[in-house]
Parts: sequence; structure tokens; C-alpha cells
Amino acid sequence: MADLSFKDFATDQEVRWCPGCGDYSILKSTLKALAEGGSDPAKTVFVSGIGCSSRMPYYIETYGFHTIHGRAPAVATGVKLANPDLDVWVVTGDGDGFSIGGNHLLHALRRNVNLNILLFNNEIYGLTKGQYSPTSRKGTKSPSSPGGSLDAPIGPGQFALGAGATFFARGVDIDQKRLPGLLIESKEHEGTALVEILQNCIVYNKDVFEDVAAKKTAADTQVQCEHGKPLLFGKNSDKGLRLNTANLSLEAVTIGEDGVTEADILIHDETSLPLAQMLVNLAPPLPVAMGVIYRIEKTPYEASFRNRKTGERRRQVKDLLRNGYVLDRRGIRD
Amino acid sequence: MADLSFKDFATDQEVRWCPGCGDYSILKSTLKALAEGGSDPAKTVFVSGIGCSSRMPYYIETYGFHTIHGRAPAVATGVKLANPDLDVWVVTGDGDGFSIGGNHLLHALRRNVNLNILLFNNEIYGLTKGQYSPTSRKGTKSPSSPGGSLDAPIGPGQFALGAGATFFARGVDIDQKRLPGLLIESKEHEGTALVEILQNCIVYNKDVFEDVAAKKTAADTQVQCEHGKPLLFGKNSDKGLRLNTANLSLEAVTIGEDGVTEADILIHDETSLPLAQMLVNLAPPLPVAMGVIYRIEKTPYEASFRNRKTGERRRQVKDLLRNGYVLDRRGIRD
Amino acid sequence: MSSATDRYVVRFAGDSGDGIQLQGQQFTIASALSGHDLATLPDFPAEIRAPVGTRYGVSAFQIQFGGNRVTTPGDAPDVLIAFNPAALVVNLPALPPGSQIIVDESAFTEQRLKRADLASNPLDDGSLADYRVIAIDIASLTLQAVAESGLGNKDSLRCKNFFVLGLVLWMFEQPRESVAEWIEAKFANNTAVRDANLAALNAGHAFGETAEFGHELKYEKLPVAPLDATEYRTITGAEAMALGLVAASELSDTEIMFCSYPITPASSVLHHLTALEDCGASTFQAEDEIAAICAAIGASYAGKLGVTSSSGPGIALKTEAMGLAVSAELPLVIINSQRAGPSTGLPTKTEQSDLYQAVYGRNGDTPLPVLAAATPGDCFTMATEAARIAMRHMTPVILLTDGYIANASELWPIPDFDAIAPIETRKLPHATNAFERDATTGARVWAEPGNANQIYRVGGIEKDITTGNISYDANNHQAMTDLRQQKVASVADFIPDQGVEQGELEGSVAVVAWGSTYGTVFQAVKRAIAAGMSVSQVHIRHIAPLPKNLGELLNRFDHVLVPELNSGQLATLLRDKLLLNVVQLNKVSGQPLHVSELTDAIHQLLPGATEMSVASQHSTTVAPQHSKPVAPQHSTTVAPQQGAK
Amino acid sequence: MSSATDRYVVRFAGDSGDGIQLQGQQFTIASALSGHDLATLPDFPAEIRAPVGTRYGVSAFQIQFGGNRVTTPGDAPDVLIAFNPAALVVNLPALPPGSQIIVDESAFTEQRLKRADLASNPLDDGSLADYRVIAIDIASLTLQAVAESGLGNKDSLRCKNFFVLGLVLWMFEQPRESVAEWIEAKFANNTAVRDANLAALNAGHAFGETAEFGHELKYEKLPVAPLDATEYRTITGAEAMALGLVAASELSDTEIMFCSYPITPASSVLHHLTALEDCGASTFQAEDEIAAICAAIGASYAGKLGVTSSSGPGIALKTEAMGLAVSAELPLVIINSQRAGPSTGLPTKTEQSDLYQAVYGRNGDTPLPVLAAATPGDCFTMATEAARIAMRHMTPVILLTDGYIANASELWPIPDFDAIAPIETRKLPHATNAFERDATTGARVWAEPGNANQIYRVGGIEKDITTGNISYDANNHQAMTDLRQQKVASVADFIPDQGVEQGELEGSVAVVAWGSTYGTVFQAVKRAIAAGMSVSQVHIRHIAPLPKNLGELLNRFDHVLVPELNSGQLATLLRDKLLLNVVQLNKVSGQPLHVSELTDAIHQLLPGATEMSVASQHSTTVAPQHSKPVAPQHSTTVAPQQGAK
Ligand SMILES: Cc1ncc(C[n+]2csc(CCOP(=O)(O)OP(=O)(O)O)c2C)c(N)n1
Ligand SMILES: Cc1ncc(C[n+]2csc(CCOP(=O)(O)OP(=O)(O)O)c2C)c(N)n1
Ligand code: SF4
Ligand code: SF4
Ligand SMILES: [Mg+2]
Ligand SMILES: [Mg+2]
Repeated sequence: MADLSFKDFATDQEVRWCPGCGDYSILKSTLKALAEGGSDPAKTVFVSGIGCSSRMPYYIETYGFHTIHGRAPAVATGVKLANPDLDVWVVTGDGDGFSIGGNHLLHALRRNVNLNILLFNNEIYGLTKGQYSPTSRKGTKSPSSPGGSLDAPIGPGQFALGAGATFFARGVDIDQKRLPGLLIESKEHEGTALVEILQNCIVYNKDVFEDVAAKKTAADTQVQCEHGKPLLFGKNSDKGLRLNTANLSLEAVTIGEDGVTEADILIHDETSLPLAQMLVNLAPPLPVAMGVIYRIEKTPYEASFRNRKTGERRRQVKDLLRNGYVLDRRGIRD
Repeated sequence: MADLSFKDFATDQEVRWCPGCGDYSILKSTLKALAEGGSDPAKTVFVSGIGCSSRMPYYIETYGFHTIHGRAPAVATGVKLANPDLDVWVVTGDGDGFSIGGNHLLHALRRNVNLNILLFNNEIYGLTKGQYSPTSRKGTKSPSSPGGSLDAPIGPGQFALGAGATFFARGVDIDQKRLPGLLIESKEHEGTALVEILQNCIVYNKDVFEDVAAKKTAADTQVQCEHGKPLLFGKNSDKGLRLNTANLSLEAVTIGEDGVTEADILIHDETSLPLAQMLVNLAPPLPVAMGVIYRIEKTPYEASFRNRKTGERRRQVKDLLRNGYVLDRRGIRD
Repeated sequence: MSSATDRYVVRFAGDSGDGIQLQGQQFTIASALSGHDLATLPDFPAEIRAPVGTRYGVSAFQIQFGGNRVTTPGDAPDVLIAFNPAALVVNLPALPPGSQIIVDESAFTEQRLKRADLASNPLDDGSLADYRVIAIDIASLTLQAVAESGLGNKDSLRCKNFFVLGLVLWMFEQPRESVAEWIEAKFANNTAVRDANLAALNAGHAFGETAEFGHELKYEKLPVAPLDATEYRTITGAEAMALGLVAASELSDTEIMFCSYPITPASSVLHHLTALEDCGASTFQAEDEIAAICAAIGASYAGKLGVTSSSGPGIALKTEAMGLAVSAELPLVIINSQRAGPSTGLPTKTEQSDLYQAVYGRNGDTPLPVLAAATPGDCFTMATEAARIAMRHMTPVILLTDGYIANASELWPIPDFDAIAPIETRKLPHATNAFERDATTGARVWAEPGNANQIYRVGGIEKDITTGNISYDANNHQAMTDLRQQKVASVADFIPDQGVEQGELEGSVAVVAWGSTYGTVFQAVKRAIAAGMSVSQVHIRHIAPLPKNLGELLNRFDHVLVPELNSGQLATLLRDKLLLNVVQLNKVSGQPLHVSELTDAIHQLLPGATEMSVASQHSTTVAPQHSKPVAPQHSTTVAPQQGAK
Repeated sequence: MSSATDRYVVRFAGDSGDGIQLQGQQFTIASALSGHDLATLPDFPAEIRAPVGTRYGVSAFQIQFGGNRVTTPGDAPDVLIAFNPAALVVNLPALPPGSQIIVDESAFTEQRLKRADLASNPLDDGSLADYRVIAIDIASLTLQAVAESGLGNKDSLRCKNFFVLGLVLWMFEQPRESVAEWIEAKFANNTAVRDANLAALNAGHAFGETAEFGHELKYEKLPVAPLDATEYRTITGAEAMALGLVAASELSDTEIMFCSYPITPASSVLHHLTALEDCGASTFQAEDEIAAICAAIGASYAGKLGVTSSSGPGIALKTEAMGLAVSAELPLVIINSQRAGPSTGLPTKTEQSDLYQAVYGRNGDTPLPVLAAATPGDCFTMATEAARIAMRHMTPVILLTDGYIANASELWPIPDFDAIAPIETRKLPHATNAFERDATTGARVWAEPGNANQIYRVGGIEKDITTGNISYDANNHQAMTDLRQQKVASVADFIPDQGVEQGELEGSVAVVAWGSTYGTVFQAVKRAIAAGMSVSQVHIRHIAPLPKNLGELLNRFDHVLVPELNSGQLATLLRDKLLLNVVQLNKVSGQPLHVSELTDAIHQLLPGATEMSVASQHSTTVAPQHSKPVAPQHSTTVAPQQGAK
């Protein structure tokens, strides 16, 4: 297979999201990740549910299956178990993945099937014209909640860790610099990888992530997690996260202030569950955690599944048919 | 309403679990909790799904609804939103609640509807004759996994905290001393309470909790969590849990050994999420956490729901019908 | 120009940003206030906000207005207003030769022609030769009109829609007042925009009056329609449905708890109902359709009327829980706003293909009543009827509507609410057994938690017919099975006999339809009767059980023609329940049935009855009724003409 | 004693702990090895492990064995073996007067009589006067027999079942060898238990020989059944289904991926298949039914044959995803082991009430083929047939079976596997378009990921008929709708013409059935023919599409009698598809249809044809066929006699 460029992964289908939708940038990063990560179009399958986000497979020149609302992780599990040689990606939205599809996401995560799940979180049901979703903040006004929504939102990271995920990462739609790399890392994870991508639905939930995602303030509003490196942030990388052991929480400190030195800054350990549990919940005014927040190694489900030698044909039906006591009209035999 | 005894809460229906099933003890503790907690039979509703455990409503002299597999939290949400005066209990099993019903449990927990959910965890599908369940340990042999199950189990506590639960407790079926009190506490929690009850299915998963639940070793294999009290265990209460801040984990220590004093023992704070996240995952050889592991206060969903003044009749349909432009054959009016 | 017709069809088309739907709605109100009957059809693009100027991004709104029963938005527009090349080109196939086209010529730039995939400019290349085209530089005219407002160029151009609306109102001599009022209320806080829009509206109106080709645009003012009720308003199906539900709440003095999960085209009922939460309703957005119906069932168990609403794929998910409601004998209303299937299908397109699912689509012997609304306004009536049946018979009820009805509007005679019979519920606080049954219907008591008299347990396992406890007894299961059938059958004792909408009670052809084809069938049968043919219209609102006299009624016709937007689902039901040999007319293209298609089918059945020639590319055979049974799906199908998409 | 019959019915009944099912299975094998045809029915209690000695805890196993086509386990036992009072009392209503009862008299203690809710001892109180009762102190006799084994009292008593089995084998002169072999293999590692069981078996046998009332127990040895295949084995429906699936795998050289979620009575197929994972199958236990069908669809997308299996409530949950498989045109096998509904219903009881759901139960116009297995062994054939159709037509296929078939066993002629035609799939590695279609069937290519030629995207939104991309085009939607109908209709070109199982190809009555009533219908029609009546048996295995000649065939009979364990679902289908006026015989009690019930119904249709008097508490009318259509559900139902539970 010749080296493919990111354009080779684009289909001839006209992309039909609203002009200015964050999905365009994510699509671009995905195409880049496929090219740069050396994906084989014939062996890659994109499975999606229903939602604006879930249209993505039609725009990617690999095998693609646009299934039904919420069920993409289940369909993708079937694809992967049937043929573990395939590189299986799932595209889902916050409604698709957390409303109707919450159960399948839970079970994919705990089983650790080697799927690369991209969750386009725009905190709204885009395709059905803007009702609040399970990740919408309390008080979100929408056609189905004109007085503001009442439900506490699900935290995708907290949920994933609760489900026993082995990989959780977070990125921003417009972060063309980091997102492709993050997608390559998630694809390479052997097990279920969940990547939450903060996505701007400019029509129904415009700029809901502005305080976190805006490029010009990103250095201060985001902390990039890199395994083994200190959790620094700020334009000059002079701010960082410190562990408060008294109340088991993370706090933001500035190096050089109040006697804080670089040694006080917590080193990111992507294999630490308690740390990840704290990181995923960071919210403004603290910086929001980006990058690979949690990653551990664990045998993926399909490997155990195929290890059982399932599906191999080592006995003949002809013999099975005559299992047990057989009455042979030419004489009884066992 | 006169004071009712625990027998007043029993129905005339013959209880039909297998002789020796842990469900009998749980039923007894529940009847006790109802009596001792001063429940009003007319205002109490037990909603269940399908499974051995879910038969319980037929044995309790309150309103009862034995619904369909996995959906009890959804039905119960409807009951509670329709009439918040009712005290709504949910009875579910590990299959009912975590397999088919995982999504509803997730959403009940994050919404914080005031339901008291009893999860009978026997780590098996009892009613359908013993297939492994989502809480079964990896390697469980069952009719559907003769070679041992492959799936990593869900941790009910870890899941609940991931879902944003406001109350999580754990108890043991045969612990007639503590279970009734625990059920009263969970009932009194204003929001979704999830109580995991370790239950012995003597037919299909006999003694799977023996190492934790056995009465004679319980003092050493369980740690009782009480808010504000040190996390002590052991026959002589001379062992305890200490926080290792280096790797953010809990370790078991003995007072008097290696210079450990009572001051080193962690005080249980039921409002601390990071602590709860550690406690729920304790497993042998560490003692398993029992009692109220996590509890925080948060407005229950139905209160906000009814605060919206939904369902009140403050406008007349007669007037609504003539909303907007009306063409009056006797003359146009607005 | 003048015309002999008593009705006109106008279609507005452009980008979503052109305010097409708003123009349509305002024109609708103005028409209603002129005393015209009307029917409208908004036609949204499948995409949320498609790129400007693309074919697939075209948004349209069609209205038919005028006299003596307007029941459809019209097969073909008399006037098309196209804001850009894409809007022109996608609507052209529907225009009959000679019809009027108004375009904004400023939009026919090279770039925008390209956006619409046009190689040449239709205004120049002769492709519009068969039409009466008026090209107006709407952009410049609007800019001129609003020049004084002080708005910038972009904001000024946004007033184009009111310029056009002003012109169109002038064309048909419809009043401007309601539009002006709307603008004043809407932009009360932004006087510059308010004034600009008003100026545009008036300028458009004046333009018609003064333009040299004005006479080409002037249509004869239509007479007021012969309406017989006293008060009318315009209403969409979704609005009527929401109103019907709160009406049922007031009539039964029971709160409605509406539990649903968004899905096109059902969501609009939820949206409308959120505005009526102070009228006896509450709304709950569940995590999925299963949770929605289960929460509704829970609400019904707790003594409120649970209502759930979805479209085909979501209804599929609810079928298991419907069985629970049947088994537990709880009232419940399940609304299905049908869309084109299978699977995700064409969510924004209409179809009537969930009748099978409604009538037969459950495991076990699980009968329940099924109703279908015929028109937008009928949703009000059928919503209260569904709630009434649910509470009288203690049963879930399915109410079928569709995307067309939900979004379309009609002129609706406002019902006299005081004349509607209250709804009695089976809440009997003094009963001591929840399974005490009504002698006529078999319905049990709606026992309410909170009442110490009625404590009971119930569930989805077969229950003892008198106690509700679990019973494995064979005779009891048979008795419960029979009871469930009889409970549903007893609904037929309460519904009106089936009548005809038009035509005689016997004759050559009965056109039997259900749901949103009502309007089309009405027009086609009206024309057939006018042409002297023996044709009657029978419209079924009670699908299960069917009205008791239906078989007898239909046996009085030589042919029963069943037009449906599916492959023959009511036809199946009529064969099943009445052993009736019907002629099917099926169309499954996501498009509404056209009057002409039905007219053709009628003519095929009665070839001698008219001089009109029937051009059809399909060979169709029509088997007479009462003949030796034949496999109807093979031999008696009349296929609609295609191509006129 | 001697008897003129060529077959006997024996029923074993006791607590689960009495090893009833094991006795039954071993007796079944012994019967088969004697060359007897047979049919069995295990009858489990609804509870997992009910308390000892209770009525609801009774476990039973019934077998009919003997000559010339045994197709049912028998309506009424000739011999009942009751291990305790409860087992006696719950089975008594099914026993005809004069039948033989063997009881363990040691179990008729006061305490155990109380457990069985009995006020007096039936052995003394005269209530068994009409039966031939033999009371044996089985406990003591067993203890004596195994005294030498050195086992304790409790373990010794556990050998009771083999004592009884020995006795019963003696009664009917069936061989002991296979039982002895089984004991030896099973307890190879526990010689004490092995020897005790062997001793008990032999002692039971010897007891018959020596007991003074031995002659009362001795039945005439039945002749070998006239079997014509060379090899037979016993098989249950669940086993045959699992074997059929792996057979399909081998025949198509395609792995089967079986994805399911446990549910009674479907789980046993999963359980059997887990033992066949080295034969071309893999099994995946999903988190729920929706995930199960979706994973199966995913497997099919990836080029393995996805199979999913459930029972009614679980199938309900799968209906949305079935639409996806139809839309994506993927092969898929959906097995429904029906149980009594509605809702949770009676999970351990059998019913045929999911035919509506299978044929009509989806949103949209979503046709798919539906098959039904007739007997346990037929599950093998129909499983391969379902897989064959799925892969040939690229469509999901529903295969109906039920709890009765799943658990019952029959003597099955082992098929000659080499003679079964291989299954060709639509995997065409050199095709470059996944939507290239077969000219006859319309089936697309089964494009497999991994193949660089066939990269494509597909989904549940309506797709372009040639590219698979999303298409909103109206003509395309109509074309796809038509294609979906034709694809399913084309299945009829590949299936055999409908024949009769017994009787002539024309005549007075055709008894038309489907599914597990096969055996009952067979016996009833056989008797009717023997009594000189003009009755034929027509059994439908292809429910959708129906065999092409079915209408023609049935029109050659005066009456079409349709017995079903539901309220008339095949009857609906026959009216729908063939406009056929049928007479219904419906029973929905969770119990199998009895031969006598059908015989009564036949006699009601042909009252002059026999001298037998028909006692029925129901007034029934039978409308002749071809008469003026009437509402069939009102006037032409023959109700089964009840009470004989
Ligand atoms: C069974 C079913 N229920 C509901 C829907 C309607 N529906 C389609 S997408 C969607 C939610 C989309 O939200 P999200 O997943 O966040 O995707 P987004 O459009 O925001 O990218 C809903 C409710 C459906 N298609 N199918
Ligand atoms: C829709 C549906 N799917 C499957 C089933 C079968 N079923 C009944 S209970 C059960 C699992 C029971 O397990 P659990 O919830 O752990 O309860 P337990 O019996 O162990 O108390 C299953 C799979 C069903 N009744 N309905
Ligand atoms: S609605 Fe929102 S998410 Fe959907 S395409 Fe438009 S901007 Fe994007
Ligand atoms: S199967 Fe297990 S859980 Fe069910 S009743 Fe028996 S012992 Fe209890
Ligand atoms: Mg979203
Ligand atoms: Mg369990």
C-alpha cells in the first residue's frame, strides 16, 4: 500500500454539516490521523450511530457503517469480534453515546474491545434541532427545556473511568495541532479508547466551550496531560497543578509564587486511576485537562475471544450428527 | 396510622425462592426497615424489573409493580415524578440493573431522582438458570461460558460514582443486624440511593462472597464505614485503613504494629468523592467496604420538576383554543 | 390576471436564511383573516443548515387558499417565488406549464448558479419558456425601501422577505395588518429593524401597484370561503396534538405526564407541550424511547395519564413495554408521528407505513386500540379521543399521525369546548379491589397509590384475573387472553358508526383511506362526484377496532379502492377483519399522494364513466369485489404514476 | 396386562431432586434403542428450585413411544409414576379413568400431604377409585437394594430414581444397557455411587419380575416401529437448532457468530452452541437483546453470518435493528423461541403468538422472510434453510420455534449430510461495487472489509439503489421499496411447492397449521382419515413468503381449519395473502393443543361424517368457505374445550 495523503481518505460525497460546524475540523483531523497513522483504507471501518456527528463515515474513504441511534458500540463490537484484523473506529455524539447508547458504551468500555471511539461532545442534540442532551449543563435552555434543563450532566471522563475504561483522552475540535496525534494514540491503544472531543455546534449551542476551547486563551484554560511530565499550563508554562493531600484534590499554583517550585507540580501518571479521576473533573476556573488522561494496558476482549479458538472448524458436522446414542437399523451402536 | 410490625408488611403470597436463597434474608431486612422506618404502606411503592430478586414486590404489603427486564428505574422515575409524595423503592439484580438496565440506572443516578434502589448482586443471572452476569468475575464458568467468562466485571460502586450518584452503600444479605438500618438510611436519602447487597445464589453461584460475607470472619474481611469515625476493622478493632499519599491508595495497617497509632487511621468522610472512589474498589485481601460509603446532599430531581409548577392547571383550554389570530365570522379579532 | 378557480396555490422557496417559513406563516394568517380556507405544507431541507444556495439546502413553504374546502396544499403551484437559482431549479418539476414564477434576479449570479449546479442561467437559456416569469431585482428594491432605516447592507437585505411578502399579499389582495402587527410586536425593542421591515413590507405592496408588469401579477380576489362554524384559527398538527392532550387533561381532571425522547418529526409535539406545562401537563425528556414509555407507564401507575410520543424507529423500541401496559391494564397514550422507513429511512419525509406495527407489532396476543388523525386539526379531536379510550378501557392506545400532519396547517373551526363530554376515569376511591371490572368494558379500577383501600401488586407475568397476583393457571391464562381481546373489542361499542365523508352510502367505488391522505382523497372524490361518477369517500379514524358497521357499509360498493402511502397496510387489515377484496393504490416515495394520482386510479376502476383519458405507464388490473378470492397483492394493485416527484 | 395399542404414554413426576428429567432422558434413549418412535415433553416448574413437595415444585417428564409415527408426547398418560403426593395430585386431572398410577407410598406422610395442600391421603380416601393404583415403598426397597454400597441413608435414597427406572424399563421390556453404560461413565470416579445406582436399577427390574402384582404392571412389548431411514437418534429442538447452525456454517464455509442475551426458553440454543465453538461457530453474550442483534449485524457486515436468538419480549427490542439489517441488506438469522405472552407472560409455557410480530412487526415497509420449525428435528433443517435464504437473498430472516419444540425430543432420522446442497454466498471478491445485484433475487454483493475493491459505506438512511450513498430522491425511495418487496418475494422461487403431509390434495377439510402443533395435527388428521373422513394435513414452514401454490391448493378444500396456540395469527395471514375464509381453532392457555381438541373441531366441521358425539360447552358456528365474506373472527371460530388442563 502506497503512502496515502489525507486527501486520499476523503470521499466524493459533499459534506453536509452547517457552515462553521466544529465537525469539519474534526473530520480534517481524522483524515490526517488516518494518513499519518498509516491506516489501510481496506482494513479500516468507521461505525457510527445517528446524529450530525454520526454522518462522518460517509466522508471517509474506508469501509463505513452508519447504523442506528445509540447502537454503534454494539455494532462495532460485532465487527471487531468477527474480524479482529480490522481497525474499527466509532463515531458518536453526546446524545447518541450517552443518552440512548449509554449502556453499549458502558459495556464496550468494561469489556475493553479494541475500538477507537470518538465522542463529539457538543452538549446538545444537533440533528434533532437542539434539545438539551445528557452532557448539557443544568439550566440549558432548549426547545424541550424552555425554562432551563433540570438534569445534572454526565461527565464523559468520570463515566468512562467508572465503567472501567482503559483509555480516556480529551481534545478540542479546532485544535488541528494536537487532535490528529491524539487520534493516532487512541487508535493505537489496544482496548477501548474513548476520546471526548469538545465540539462547537454553532447553530444550537454556539460557543458553549468558548471559555475552555478558545485558541487565544487555551494556554491558560487547558492543561495538556503528558505521561511523566509535570502538569504545567499557562502561556509561560509557569502555572501548574499541585496535589492537596488533605482533601484529595488538585489545585492550581504559580511557580515562583508563595514559595511554589517546579518540584511541587504533580507529574502526570496516565496509569493512575485516582489521579485520572481528579483530572477528568477539572473545570473552570481550573484548567481543563486535555490529552491522554488515562491509559493502562489490558488484554483486549477480542484477543481472549479468538483465543478460545471460536469459529474454527475442528470437528465435522457429519460426526456431530451421530453424537450420542444412534439407532442404526442395521444394528444398534453407541 | 398505627405502628406496624414487620409482619404487617408481609403479603399472603407464598415466597418462591429456592430454599436457602439469600433473597429471603434481604426480604426480612426490608420488611424490618419498612416497619422500623415508619413506612406508610399506602404511600410506598416497590418497583422491580425481572429476575429472582425482582419478585420481591409480591411479598411486600405496599403498592408494587413488577415491570419488565431492566426498566424498573425508568418506571420508578415516572412514578416518582408523577407523585413525589410516594416513597419509591426499586428492586433490581445485577443482570437487570447492569446488563439490560445499565442505561436507566445511569440516568436515574445522574438525575438524582429520589428512589431507593436495592441491587441484589449475586454475580449471576439466577432466574434464567445461571449464565454469567456483568458483575461476574472474569473466568466464571456458566452455561453460556463453559470455558470461563472473558468480560471484566462492572464494579457497582465505581459505576455509581462515575454516574454521579449522591448515595452509595453496601451490605450483606445475611447481615440482619446492619441491613435494616442501612435500608432506612438509604430510604431517607433525598435523591437516588443505590445499595449494593451481596447476595448468595445458592443454586447457581453458591458462596461466591463467602470470603467477604461469612459471619465468622466478617470482622476481618469487612470494614464498616461510618461518617466521622475511623475506618477500623478486625475482631478487636485494632486494624484500620491508612491513606498512602504517594500512590493515592488505601492500605491496611495494625494499630500498635510498625509504630501505627489510631491517629494514622483515616477518618471516614462520606462526602469525599476521591475517598469513596478508593473505598468502593477495596477487595480481598483488603477488607471490603460496607455501610454508607458515599452520601452528599443535592436537590432531588422531582423537586425541581415540580417546582416548575408542571401539571398545574392555571390556564383554561377554552382560552388556549383561541390563542393567536382567530377568524371570527362575526368580525376579525386578534 | 383573472382566473376561473376558487383557490390558488403559492409556493415560497429559498435558503433557510431567506425567512421562507416566516413568510409562509404570515401569509397563512393573512389568508385566514381574509376568510379563506387553506392548507399549508412547510418543506424543510433534510440538513439542519445546508450551505447557502445549494439544491439540497432549499427550504420551501406551500399554501393553497380559497373557497369551499381546501384540504391539501395543492399538487402544483400556481405561483412560485424563488429566492435563488437552486430554489427555482428544484421546484420546477412540480410546476405546470403556464404557471407564474417570480425570481429575485439579483441572485442569479455566476457563483450562485454554480452553487445550484447549473451550467447556464435559466433566466436566459430558454428553459423557462413554458412559464410566465417575472424577474425582479428584489435585493436592490429592498435596499432602496429601507434606506432610511440606517441599517447596514447585510441587515437591510434581511428585509427582503417582507418586501416579497408585501408584494404577494398585494397580488392576492390579502390584508397586511396582521403582518405589520407581528413585526411591531417582534421587533418592539429594535425600532430600526422594525421600521425597516415595515418599510419593506409596504414597499413590496406598493411595488405591485406601481410596477409596469403589475397587472401580470394581479390575481382576482377570491371570495370568502363558505365556512359554517363561527370561529376559526390556523393550526398545525403538532399544535393541535398538544392542545388536545391538555384538553384531555382538563376534561378528565387528570394530569398528563408526557414522556418522550426527541425524534423527527415527533419532537414538535414535545416542544409545543413544554409551553403548556401550566395547563395540566408535565413533560419529561427521557434518556431513550424505552425509558420514555416506561416513565409514562410509571406515571399511569401513579394515577396520572402517561403519554409517550415518537416516530417509527422509536416506537419499535417501545413495543416490549406496550405489552407491559396491556398486561398491567394501565391507561397510556402512544403517539406515532410516522416518517418514511425502513430503519432511519427518510426522517423528514412522510409515509403511512407503521400501521402494521401499530396493529400487529407486538409479541404475544397483545391487542390494543389504534386511532389515526386525518388532518392537522383532527389531532386535537383524536388526542382527546385516545385519552378517553385509554382511561375508559384501562388500556394503552396508539394514535397515528405523521410528519405531514405535524407540520402542515389548516384553517380549523375552533371547537366549543363546553360541548365536549367530560372524560370519566376508572378512579374509584372506594373500591377495595384494583381488579373489580366494569361490566361493559371489562376495565379494571385505576387504583392509585396513596389510597390505603387499594394496595395491590401487578406486573407483566400473567396475573390472576381477580387478584392481580401471579397465576400459572391454564384456564386463567385463557380467560385473561379472552378478556384482553374483549376489552379492546368493546371500544367499538363506544365509537360512531362509520359514515361517508362525501358521496352516497352505496355505489361503484368507495375510496377508503386513513390518516393524512384525507385531504387528497377529499379533493379527488369531490372531482369525481362533480364529474358524475359514483364514488364515495370513507375515512377511517378508528383503525382498531374498526367501526362495527364498516364491513356492511363497504359491501354496498362494487369496488373498494384503498390509497395508502405504504405497500398496502390498511388493505391487509380490511382483508383480515372483513375478508374484503380491495384494490390497492400504493405510493412509497416519501412524497404525499397527489390528487391526480388518485383521480387516475378512480378512472382506471371506472373507465367508461368519464371522457378523460388516463395515461399510465403501468398495466393495472382491477378485480371486482365478491369474486373468487385472489391474492390481492398480485393482481389488484393500481400503481401511482411516478416521475411527477 | 395386554393392550391393543401400538404406543404407550408414560409420565414421570416428582420433585426436581427426584431426578425426574434424568429418568425421562434415559428412558427415552432406551426406547429409541428398542426401535420405537417417540416424542417427549419435559415439564419444568416455573420456579428455579421450588421447596420440596409443593404442588408448584412438581417436575415432570412425559414420553410417548411405540410404532408408526409417534409425533406427540400424548394427550393423556397410560402410566403415571408419582414420587410424592404433589406429583400425584397435580397430574391427576390429565389421567383418563383406568390408567395406571405407581406411587412411592413412603412419601405419603402427613407432613408431605400437607406440603401438597392435601387434607386427606388420596391412597386411602377413595379419590383414586377410578385408577389402577400400585403403591410401592420405593424408599425401603431402594435402601435394601443398595445396602451393600456402603453409602449413607441420604445418598442411598438418591438412587430411588434408578430403582424406578429399572422397574419401568421392565414393565415395557426396554433394554437396560444404555442406562448402565451411562451410570458407569458418569460415576466412573465414584465407584460406591456407581455400584449403588447399578444395584438400584437392577433391583427395580427384578422387582417387577418377582413382585406378586408384577403381572399387573407388565405391558405387552411393542413391536419395532416401521422406520425407513437407516440411522436415528433422539434430539431436542435446541440441540437440533445448534447443529443446524453449525451445519450452515460448514455448508457455506462461513463462520456463524451467534450473539444473544439469555431468556427463557431461548437460552438453551446458546448453551448448546457454546459446546460447538470449534465447529465454525462463536458465541457472544451481549448486554441486552439490542446489543445482541447489533453485534450480529456488525458480524454480518464484517463477513461472518450473524445470528441472534431470543423470545418474544427480546425480539420486540430487536425490531428497530431488524430494519437496519433490511436497509443495509445484510444476511442475518433471527431465532424466536416463542413463549406465552403478552409481556413477560408465562415464560415456561408455550404459545405461537409471535407470528404477527415476525411478519408485520416493524416500522416502515420492512419485509423479511419468516420460517417456522415444525418439530424438534425440523429445527436442524429450518436453521440451515434460514441461513441459506439469508445469504442467498442478503436479508435478515426470522425463524420461529417455541418452548415446546426447544425442550421436547423426538426420534430423528439422521440426515445424510453429504446430500445437502452447499450454501453459496454472495461474497464475490472481484466485484467492485457492493450494490451489484443478482438478476433473479436482487441481492447485493456481500462486500467484505479487508477487500480494497469493495470499500463502501451503507446505513439505515435510504440509500441510492446503485451506490449505497444517502439518497433523498423520491423515485429512488420508491425503487428501493419495490426492490425490498421483490427480494423477499423472490424467496418463493426457491422453496418447494406446498404439499400435504397426509390425505388427498383436495377434499372437505384442510387442517392448516404451522410450528409445534405439527405433531398434534398429524395424529388428529391420521385418526380422521382412519375414520373415513376427507381431511388433509397442510403444514406451513415458509410463512413469508408463502409457497406460491398455497392458495390454489387450499381452494380445493371446502373448509380450511386453522388450529393455533394464539388468537388467530396464521388465519390473519391467510386472509391477508390469499383472501381465504378460514375456520379458526384457537387455544391460548399456555398448554399444547390436544389431539382430542382438534378432533372435536374436525367433527364439528363434518358432523355427519362420524357417529362420535361431540360434547362441547361452546356454541360454535362454521361458515362455509367461498360464501359471502363475513368477519371471520366473529363467526367462524371453533373454541377448544377447556378444563382438560
Ligand atoms: C431510535 C431513535 N431515536 C431517536 C432518534 C432521533 N435522533 C437522531 S440523532 C439524535 C440525537 C443527536 O444528538 P448527538 O448524538 O449529540 O449528535 P449531534 O447531532 O449533536 O452530533 C436523536 C435524538 C433516532 N434517529 N432514532
Ligand atoms: C427483555 C428480556 N430479556 C431477557 C429476559 C430474561 N431474563 C429474565 S431475568 C434475567 C436476568 C436475571 O438476572 P439478575 O438481574 O441478576 O437477577 P437474579 O435472578 O440473579 O436475581 C434475564 C436475562 C427477560 N425476561 N426479558
Ligand atoms: S446542528 Fe450543530 S452539530 Fe449539527 S451540523 Fe449544525 S452546527 Fe454542526
Ligand atoms: S436461582 Fe439463585 S437467586 Fe434465584 S431464587 Fe434460587 S438461589 Fe435465589
Ligand atoms: Mg450532540
Ligand atoms: Mg443476579
